[in-house]
Amino acid sequence: MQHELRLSLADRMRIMRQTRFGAFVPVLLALAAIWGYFGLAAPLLEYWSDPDADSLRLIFLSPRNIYNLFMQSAVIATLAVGITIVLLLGDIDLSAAATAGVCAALLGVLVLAGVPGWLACLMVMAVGVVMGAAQGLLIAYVGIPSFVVTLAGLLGYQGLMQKILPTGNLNVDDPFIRAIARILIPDMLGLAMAVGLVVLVMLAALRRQAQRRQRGLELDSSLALWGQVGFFAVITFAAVLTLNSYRSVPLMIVLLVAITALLGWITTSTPFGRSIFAVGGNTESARRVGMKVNRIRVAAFGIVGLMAAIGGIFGASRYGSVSYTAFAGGSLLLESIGAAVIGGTSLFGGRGSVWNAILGALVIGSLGNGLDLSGASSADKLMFSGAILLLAVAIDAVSRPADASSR
Amino acid sequence: MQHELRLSLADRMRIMRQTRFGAFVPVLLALAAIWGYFGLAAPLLEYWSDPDADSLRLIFLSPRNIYNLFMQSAVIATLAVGITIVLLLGDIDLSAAATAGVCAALLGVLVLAGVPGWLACLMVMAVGVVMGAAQGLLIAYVGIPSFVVTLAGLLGYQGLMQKILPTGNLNVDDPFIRAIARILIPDMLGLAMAVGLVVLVMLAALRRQAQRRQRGLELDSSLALWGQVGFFAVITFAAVLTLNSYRSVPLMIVLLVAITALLGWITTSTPFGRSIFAVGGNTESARRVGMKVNRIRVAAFGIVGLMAAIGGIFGASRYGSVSYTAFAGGSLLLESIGAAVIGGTSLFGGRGSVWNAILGALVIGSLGNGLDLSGASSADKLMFSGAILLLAVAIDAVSRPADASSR
Amino acid sequence: MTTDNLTAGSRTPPPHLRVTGIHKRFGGLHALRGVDFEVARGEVMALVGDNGAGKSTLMKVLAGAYLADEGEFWLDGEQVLVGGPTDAADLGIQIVYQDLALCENLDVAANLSLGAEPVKPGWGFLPRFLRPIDEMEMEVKAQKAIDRLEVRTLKSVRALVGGLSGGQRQAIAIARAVGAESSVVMLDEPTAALGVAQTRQVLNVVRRLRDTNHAVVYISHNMRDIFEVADRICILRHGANVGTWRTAETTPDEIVVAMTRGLDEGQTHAA
Amino acid sequence: MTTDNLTAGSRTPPPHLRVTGIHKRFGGLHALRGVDFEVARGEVMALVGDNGAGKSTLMKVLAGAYLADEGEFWLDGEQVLVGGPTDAADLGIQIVYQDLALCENLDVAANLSLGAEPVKPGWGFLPRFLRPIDEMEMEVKAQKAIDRLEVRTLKSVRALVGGLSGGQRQAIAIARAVGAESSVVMLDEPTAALGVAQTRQVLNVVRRLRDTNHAVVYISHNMRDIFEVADRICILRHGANVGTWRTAETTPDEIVVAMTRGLDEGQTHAA
Amino acid sequence: EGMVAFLLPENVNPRWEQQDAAAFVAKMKEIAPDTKVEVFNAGNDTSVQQRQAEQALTQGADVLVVIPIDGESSAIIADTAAEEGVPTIAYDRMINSENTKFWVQADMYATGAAQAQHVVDNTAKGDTLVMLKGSPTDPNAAVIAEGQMSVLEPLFASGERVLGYENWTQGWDPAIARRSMDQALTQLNNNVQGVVSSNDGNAGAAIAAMEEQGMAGKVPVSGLDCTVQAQQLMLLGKQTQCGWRPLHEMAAAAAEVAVRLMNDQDYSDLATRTVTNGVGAEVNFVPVDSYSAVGPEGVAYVIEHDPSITKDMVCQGEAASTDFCK
Ligand SMILES: Nc1ncnc2c1ncn2[C@@H]1O[C@H](COP(=O)(O)OP(=O)(O)OP(=O)(O)O)[C@@H](O)[C@H]1O
Ligand SMILES: Nc1ncnc2c1ncn2[C@@H]1O[C@H](COP(=O)(O)OP(=O)(O)OP(=O)(O)O)[C@@H](O)[C@H]1O
Ligand SMILES: O[C@@H]1[C@@H](O)[C@H](O)OC[C@H]1O
Ligand SMILES: [Mg+2]
Ligand SMILES: [Mg+2]
Repeated sequence: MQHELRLSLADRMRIMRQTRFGAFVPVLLALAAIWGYFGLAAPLLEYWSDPDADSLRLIFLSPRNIYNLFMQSAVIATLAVGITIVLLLGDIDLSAAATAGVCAALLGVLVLAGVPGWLACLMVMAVGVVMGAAQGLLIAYVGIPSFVVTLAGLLGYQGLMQKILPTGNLNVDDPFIRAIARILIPDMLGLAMAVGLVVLVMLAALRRQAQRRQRGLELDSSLALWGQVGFFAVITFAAVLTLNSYRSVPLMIVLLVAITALLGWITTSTPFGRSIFAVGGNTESARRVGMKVNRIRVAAFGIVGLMAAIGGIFGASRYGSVSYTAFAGGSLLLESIGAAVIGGTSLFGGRGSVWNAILGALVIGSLGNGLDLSGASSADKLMFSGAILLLAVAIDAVSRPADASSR
Repeated sequence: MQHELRLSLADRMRIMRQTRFGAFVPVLLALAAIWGYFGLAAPLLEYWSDPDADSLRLIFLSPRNIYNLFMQSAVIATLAVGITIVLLLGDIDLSAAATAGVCAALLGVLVLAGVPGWLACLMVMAVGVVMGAAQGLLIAYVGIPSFVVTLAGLLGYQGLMQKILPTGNLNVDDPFIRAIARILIPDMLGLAMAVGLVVLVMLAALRRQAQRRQRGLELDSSLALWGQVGFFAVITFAAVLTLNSYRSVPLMIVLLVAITALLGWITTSTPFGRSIFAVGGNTESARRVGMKVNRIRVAAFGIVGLMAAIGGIFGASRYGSVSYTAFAGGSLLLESIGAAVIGGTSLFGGRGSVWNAILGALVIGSLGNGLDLSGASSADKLMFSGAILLLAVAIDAVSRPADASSR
Repeated sequence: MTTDNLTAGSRTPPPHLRVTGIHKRFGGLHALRGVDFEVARGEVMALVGDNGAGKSTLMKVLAGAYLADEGEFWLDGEQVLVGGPTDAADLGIQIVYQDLALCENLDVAANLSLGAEPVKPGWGFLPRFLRPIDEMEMEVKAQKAIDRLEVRTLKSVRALVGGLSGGQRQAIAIARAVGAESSVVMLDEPTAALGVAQTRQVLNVVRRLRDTNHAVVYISHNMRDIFEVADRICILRHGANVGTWRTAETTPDEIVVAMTRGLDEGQTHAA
Repeated sequence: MTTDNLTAGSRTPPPHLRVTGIHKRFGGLHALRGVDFEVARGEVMALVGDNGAGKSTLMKVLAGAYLADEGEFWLDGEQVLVGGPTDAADLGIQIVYQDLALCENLDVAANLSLGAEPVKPGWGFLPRFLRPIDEMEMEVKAQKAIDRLEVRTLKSVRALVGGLSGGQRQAIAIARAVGAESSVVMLDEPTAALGVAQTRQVLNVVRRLRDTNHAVVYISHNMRDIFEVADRICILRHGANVGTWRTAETTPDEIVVAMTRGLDEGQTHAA
Repeated sequence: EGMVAFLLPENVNPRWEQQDAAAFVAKMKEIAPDTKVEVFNAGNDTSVQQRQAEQALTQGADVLVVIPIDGESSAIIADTAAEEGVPTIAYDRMINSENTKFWVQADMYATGAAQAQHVVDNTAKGDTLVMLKGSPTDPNAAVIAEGQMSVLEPLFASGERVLGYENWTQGWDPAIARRSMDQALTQLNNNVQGVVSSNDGNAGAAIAAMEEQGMAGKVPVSGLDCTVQAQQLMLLGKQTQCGWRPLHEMAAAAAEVAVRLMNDQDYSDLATRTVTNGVGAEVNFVPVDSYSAVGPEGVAYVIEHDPSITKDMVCQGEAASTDFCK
């Protein structure tokens, strides 16, 4: 202790982490580590160790694979965004994947019965909200812990999905639904949207800064301000250009980003969102200042239900089918909660962000994607994914200056 | 509010709940509800609705089925007891089931290679401790959230299990290992043990009361005291007599109860156990009074690892084989965490008990057992289990006088 | 319990908020045993009592944070129901809790507006809870409130409350309660963690509230502060009333004795 | 900062615990900027300062709860390392934290023995942390400690701390710190939530500690209490020393002025 | 040059990794040594299998050989591959897509019938049977069950045999089968004279349950795949039958077709028949034989005909002390 150690660096890290952007750092580091490994380290290693290899093949970072990765992670991300909302409250939802399954199955059955695709989508979104909110009611008003209610929900909805799909699976070839995953935004339109977005964000930042100055409020350091805008611009353009250079930006990704932006705005910038953080931070305080804690909880579970339904629609569209194992019975549940938590959202409530859930989903998605590009056996793949995940998240933990406990 | 409502009853409930015994109430209520449903309500319904039924068959409550139920729930219970320890800290362990799988697989391979059964058991128990503690080290010293570490552990250990068992399953016919599930305690010995235990508990209670009187300490109301002893006696004799009337008490159940008793004693009556509760209640306070929070965390994860190994041994013994799905790949993970939480242990730490985990495991075990006795389709079974679980836990929540929020 | 006594006497202004026969039990513990309490507009009523006497419990009942097991509420002579914090807030009751009730994961400005965030104009088509929060308005308000309490060490209203000192937190809790629209303001040991200058500011705020015709309840263990601001002093002991005194007609010593030993004849005293 | 000044002068007893040049930063916030502090055995050193001055942070550094970014520790003239709460406890440093640091899920007796549970004799073959706790011994100790502080409303030492009143909790935190073996006892605003009688008891305890040759650090905003028990008064302002005064040679007004405005010439004052 | 991807459905049944994939890789090495073969295992998750197919295509696979988890959700794999001009072979389980080029499988209906017949032959009039069926999402499981019922239905109807208990086994998970068997025994009070189990995993679970009741070895139990574990149980007399297919022939057929497809060669000489799949597409089909192995003779037959299984592998543990192994 009594030394001048790790001062400037640690401090700079700390200050950086306190900006909005700072919350992205850990999961971005993890993602960078994983992409670095699969994109560069692994191919280089293979190239060096295998004398037969004629050329270095950087498949992982190829636009085509990035496109695949985005599409493969989309369902997880959709669910993770929803789950983040209840995690912020300090609750958990084990039933989101099963809800998605029920909604997808219902969607399949509806379009098979001749209901137009768009109507079927709206209907299952309503069903998703009801399924989520029903659990929220039990949690909020009856007072059963969310873990237990949603565990029961998981069982019940798994059964419901099997009931709707007695054979466990169903092809979905409704053109409207398939279009969600298939339609591509024309290259130029995609770019124009990106430019528009970046300009908008820039203007908003400038206007904000001007207003703050005018009202005599503390100003953000211009480094932080422009750093954030620049970061946003880089990410946006990199994503659009990469996707364009394979095919184009898929509609599904645009939808996912738009929905997340909306939820991100609601959680950080509205009284409702503020109340979610307040309840997660200190339920009793929130109650005492007159927040309707129960209603907020029900609404949050309604939102997870909605996001699960959207995840179900996305899944049905992408898989071209609905199957029990892809939703209710598989690994989607743990992966989507894992994505939210890897994104940095606390299981104890009050801390996290929906954007991070998307990054967390990319972390999880990259593991499977990257390992499936390697020729390892399934046992090795599992072991690797554990190890890589651990290393990736440890990088942040180790780089963080150790101090008073945190969990 | 301003009324004389629910006074005496609510108060009496509250006071009862404040005794040690009180913590059992919710999960006992849930268990009673489920047993009542499967044992009486369901058969009666069937009897009345089916004119062909010649006699009322109370299969669920038959000694034989209770015996099955105990054996079926034993592995879940073993894991749940371990998981309770980390939940008390406010951590979670997603890898316990996979750890059990690795240990079971290793056990199978070791005995096949000629290692004597008892030695193989000791070896895998050591391995389990190491596997758990390794995760604990990362959580405590590197500071990665337990959810993420154990998610990575889950993946890694799943892979490891596949590595050890390339064929996915293996027969275990070592007589020592099979004996754990097969040996029965002779009826008379079982009864004698029960009598001994009850007398011991009674004497301990009397002695304690006498000492407290002598030192001028506040006395437990004799109603509470004798209530607890009586309750213990009833449970013990009911269990032993039921098991005896089918076969006898199986060694595995005795082992499980003994291990749980040991862990129960450690968590409630030693400085180490106290520190687990303190860390779970307020980590920072625990750290400030000089508790070695990191070491405690590592030890707790070591204990889960040990319990997982024991669960693996029990499983191998009972199934007579080791298979990937019975452990790492199946529903054991959620069921064992669910058992701990249904038992009333808080995911937020600081509140819970290992005994309740056993009751929670019985709740979970009863669902599958009871529904498999019915002829329902698997979809119906899943939906029923969700509904029954919910109803069973809701009974307590509804009967509890509503007051300041709790989660 | 002589309810009539309490309101009798021409010297006493008519009570604005009055409760009678409040009982509150926690499991086996009977924390309030039929307490009567009242406060008038334009007066500061001090509530004193030993540790564990039931002061905070009574305040929480008045603020709707606890539901009383028995008892009645009157506001300006009319019986009202208080079923939760929102009901109390609607009746114009604001409170500084002894445990502050702040959200450590939110910043100072957010805590100050908690539950009453200002929203930007022009989004009327949305329900209020989905309109954009006017963050700048919030910060301006917060800065003003903090300045008024002279907490000069608090550099930014965007600091998380989790990292604040004990006094800084208390100042925020006070600023939140006194900043809101209200007719009754209750302060539960508001200056316990405050410095000398800040304490003086809080006493000024209390006086200002009285002068603007608020009903103020002030809980403290500090006799000097109480005798400086209070008009009447109500003593609780073991969850029951000991009595109420006019400050002008008693002395700190008398109060301390009544607080710790009760009245000799076991009769309540009313002012 | 003139470290030499602080220890100079023959009137000052040799310091038992002394720290120099303590710096502590929280992110961008520089909470302690090279603070020097000392306390001798058999004296009560008051630590005062405005809200957010850095008093609690300094105490936490002394108790090992925070690691200083820079600075040195001396105990009886020998340099020591304090790397955590255990190190401080081993050096005989005990503390009552301003935020109390109690475990709400445990009962009063458990909190009082937290981290130092008495174990039953005769289990020597087990490591200490696995021997059975002597619950009765614990309760007896707790009852005595509570009685000494005159918290008469606390009915049972088996009540969970989560349900206690503010003053009852504070009493438990104090009882825990003064009950342990120690040479230095630091109390961070120990009487903030306490009633009149309990405050008097705490001041008695502080005097008793001084008389038994402990080094006592006492933080408070209450000038009366400070002038009643302190031998010297150390003032912090904005995370830096203003100076140290002998109580006998100063007045509350002088201290309050120095606390809020600092010294005019920017020079530290040493007693 | 070139690459072929072999996509397995799960790791519950040891045959996929141990026998099918191993034989396929070996055969490919023999007939197309330059071709890279990548093996994936989806762990019973259809979305994972889709991802694995995509990753194989990204790596430049020229042919996909897929054992789907179910017939429907695998359609998109064949369709996506076809969009890239890559043909898909359905292995063991049918893919219900127009783009399925080829299917190889034995007659599972007959296999199911043989299982049932074995149990019927070893039970008497009025005996009670338990049916442990396969995964409800596996098209084979339904066909097997139909085959079983073709034998059993008339007997159940006439009362010659009694259906005491039946259950499906999600994902072919033996843990689920175990609980089914426990409950069957409880409900029937051990009055069980035969177990018609759809594969070896279920058979093993049923035997473990019956061991606890001291019934193992006294009741005929059918199975499928003849895994090493099952053959050991057969030597011990606890399992009595297993349906065996020449998995190496299936793998070889798939490998040969894959190589032809990769080189755009005609393969009509290899696939002599066609079948119609669930979406009405005509799929070239190679049926392989099947054999109903009974008792130690059955084990001997399998060891002789299955190149991936040796006597040493079977004669381990308890089984080592049986007459067959001595
Ligand atoms: N939530 C609760 N659960 C159980 N007991 C409680 C609870 N809240 C308060 N009590 C008990 O009720 C009694 C009154 O507590 P209260 O907090 O009202 O005291 P107080 O007068 O505010 O004391 P202080 O001056 O110490 O703040 C105390 O004995 C306390 O232990
Ligand atoms: N954990 C922390 N994170 C960030 N800032 C902190 C933290 N702890 C203290 N601070 C800041 O350090 C400064 C000193 O705080 P400290 O608690 O030491 O003040 P204090 O002198 O004890 O004040 P009070 O009289 O109000 O208790 C304050 O500005 C506070 O906001
Ligand atoms: O061989 C069997 C296979 O045909 C079926 O599809 O899945 C289960 C296996 O046992
Ligand atoms: Mg109080
Ligand atoms: Mg302080």
